[in-house]
Amino acid sequence: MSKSTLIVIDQPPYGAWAGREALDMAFSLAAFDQRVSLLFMGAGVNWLRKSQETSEIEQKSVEKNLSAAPVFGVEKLYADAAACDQYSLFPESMIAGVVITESSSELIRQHSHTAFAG
Amino acid sequence: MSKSTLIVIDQPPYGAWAGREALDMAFSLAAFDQRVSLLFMGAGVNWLRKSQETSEIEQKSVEKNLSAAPVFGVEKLYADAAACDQYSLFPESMIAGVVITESSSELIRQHSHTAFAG
Amino acid sequence: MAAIPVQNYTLVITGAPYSSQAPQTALLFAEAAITAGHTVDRVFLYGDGVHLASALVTPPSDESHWPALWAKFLTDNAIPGIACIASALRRGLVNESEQKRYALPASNLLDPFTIAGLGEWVEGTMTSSRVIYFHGGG
Amino acid sequence: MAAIPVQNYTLVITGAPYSSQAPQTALLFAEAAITAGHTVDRVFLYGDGVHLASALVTPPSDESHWPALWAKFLTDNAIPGIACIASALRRGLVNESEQKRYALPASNLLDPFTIAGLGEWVEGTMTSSRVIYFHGGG
Amino acid sequence: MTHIHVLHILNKAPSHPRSVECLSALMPGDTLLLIENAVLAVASLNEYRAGIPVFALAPDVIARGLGECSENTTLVDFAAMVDLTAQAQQIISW
Amino acid sequence: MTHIHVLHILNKAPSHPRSVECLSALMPGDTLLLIENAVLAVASLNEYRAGIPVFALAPDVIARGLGECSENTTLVDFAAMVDLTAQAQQIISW
Repeated sequence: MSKSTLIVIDQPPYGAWAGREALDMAFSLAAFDQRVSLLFMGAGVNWLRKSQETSEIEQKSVEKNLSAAPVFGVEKLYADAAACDQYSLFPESMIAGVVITESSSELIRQHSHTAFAG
Repeated sequence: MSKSTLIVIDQPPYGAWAGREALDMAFSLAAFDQRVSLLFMGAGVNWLRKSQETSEIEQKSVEKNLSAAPVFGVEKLYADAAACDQYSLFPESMIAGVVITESSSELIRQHSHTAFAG
Repeated sequence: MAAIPVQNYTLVITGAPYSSQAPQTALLFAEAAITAGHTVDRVFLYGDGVHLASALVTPPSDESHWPALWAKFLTDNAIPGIACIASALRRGLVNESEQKRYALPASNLLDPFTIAGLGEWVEGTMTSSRVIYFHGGG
Repeated sequence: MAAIPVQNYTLVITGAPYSSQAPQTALLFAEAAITAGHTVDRVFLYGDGVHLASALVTPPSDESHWPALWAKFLTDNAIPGIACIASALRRGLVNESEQKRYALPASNLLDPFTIAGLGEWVEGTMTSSRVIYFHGGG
Repeated sequence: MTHIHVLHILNKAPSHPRSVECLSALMPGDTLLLIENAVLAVASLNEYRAGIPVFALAPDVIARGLGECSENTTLVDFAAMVDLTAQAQQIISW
Repeated sequence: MTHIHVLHILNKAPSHPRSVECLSALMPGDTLLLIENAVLAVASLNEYRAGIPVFALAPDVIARGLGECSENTTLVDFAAMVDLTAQAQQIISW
């Protein structure tokens, strides 16, 4: 198995900072030319919803950060299929470029290193 | 309804500090001669188990703090019945003086003020 | 529509900025309460909430500075902002008097926040008509 | 029983002391690793974990002083303890150079901890044979 | 506005244990206000006890891209949240 | 000791969503190590996937008064926890 990292975000956006800081970990690995992908599972799939308008809660939108992920060299954005169902997150309501995975457990095994958002 | 506070702890001991700090809130109310009781629900009922030996994790036992609650003027220690079942917490494995409640929801309504451990 | 009774609020914040949304929700709530003609008796920081009173927080320039925004709101409206002393000492938030007492290398309490005991919270529960808690989201 | 291969660990702590059990579990793990003949390449503090490096933490005298215990362990074993700069600035943990750069009233970083970027964590993942995370318990 | 006996303010995501505890504590005459992560309930497969008015804080709903999904939930701004707390006899912050 | 493919280190209470995720991710060949709040699983009504060795950190178990309840779980000290991490091919900290 070649060296590669899976960063897992299972917390929803805006209510906590751990997800943002996990995203920074992914960007940092990519900046050092390390292989890295992101997996959104549980309530974390809500990061992937389109049309997040955050000005009234005075936070930056995570949607913009996420859409920059491929540009910065993050290989894949995965979303857990069961979690998407749970939160009524359908392909048409999701940002572009997300790969739905039926088995997050298999995905974790395909990476040599896994780090959860704190 | 006379003024009385219910402090609710639904987090287990030792893994986080919020429960300890909620206990301090109860003691502080009692010290100012305010009516206060404690309710343990969810994983929080694990505060009530006997024979906690904490020297190896280098924290103070919460069992000692709790057994001092009546002395300091905390009126009642309540435990949610369903949560006790969930964690196999039977009367013989519980510290003395705990009142089991079948409806935490009713209990909350019987107090004018409710504060959860953070 | 019935008139809304005027209330005097005690707000308790237990979630830290840049970890939880609690300080920002609490500020937007407090501003709306004042605008509606209510009063805020005091704001009490407890548990991880004490980090809101740090003078050293330095967020990136494109993120809101929650301690500074809170400090301005408290000052503008002459509302006491009090960090619980036990929570604060455990988490490394101290004023000059605690710095001296414990021989610490610095102090880091942001003006106009003060540090005091849980009695301030107890008094809030006794004197105000509404106590609202802003917890971390978990 | 097969011999246990010697490992070089990077430890990442994301939970704060006096909020989570993460720093204490990590310390007991690190001590056991050293005792067993393994090495600890570095300890990286991230997110709320940066509070472990505060020089101002003052727990009650009958509670363990986790920053002091960690500082001693790092010094005794010559292990680098690094707080992530982005996490640290947001949470009010700064060294003298950040104090100057941002014109802050004080600095509060505990010796021998240092402040540096996420590159230190990336390097840890590349050079050590095991990376273990100690998160808050929630 | 109708009389509110207990106002429950919930800020936890639907999967959080305290969210489960809160929903099972609701009784007739209560009102539920969803804020922060709790507004995700408008997108998830929860069922509420019948007859409980459910409000959700609009800035939190809109931030999470959920403005279109809130059928059985009334969106409120911070001013209306203040009104709810001023009118309730008892307030519980979960 | 037997070969460990993936060592799952879980520190969340059984009611925490990540605990649920962790248990459903276990596969044959994996090992589960319960630490901190996760040791409460030895007292709760969880079922594990058959054939997964389950360890629990003794200092955490004893602190929580659970020394007597750990039938299907092997208690380990910190030295044995280190051994588990040294032997596992892959480690996941939930």
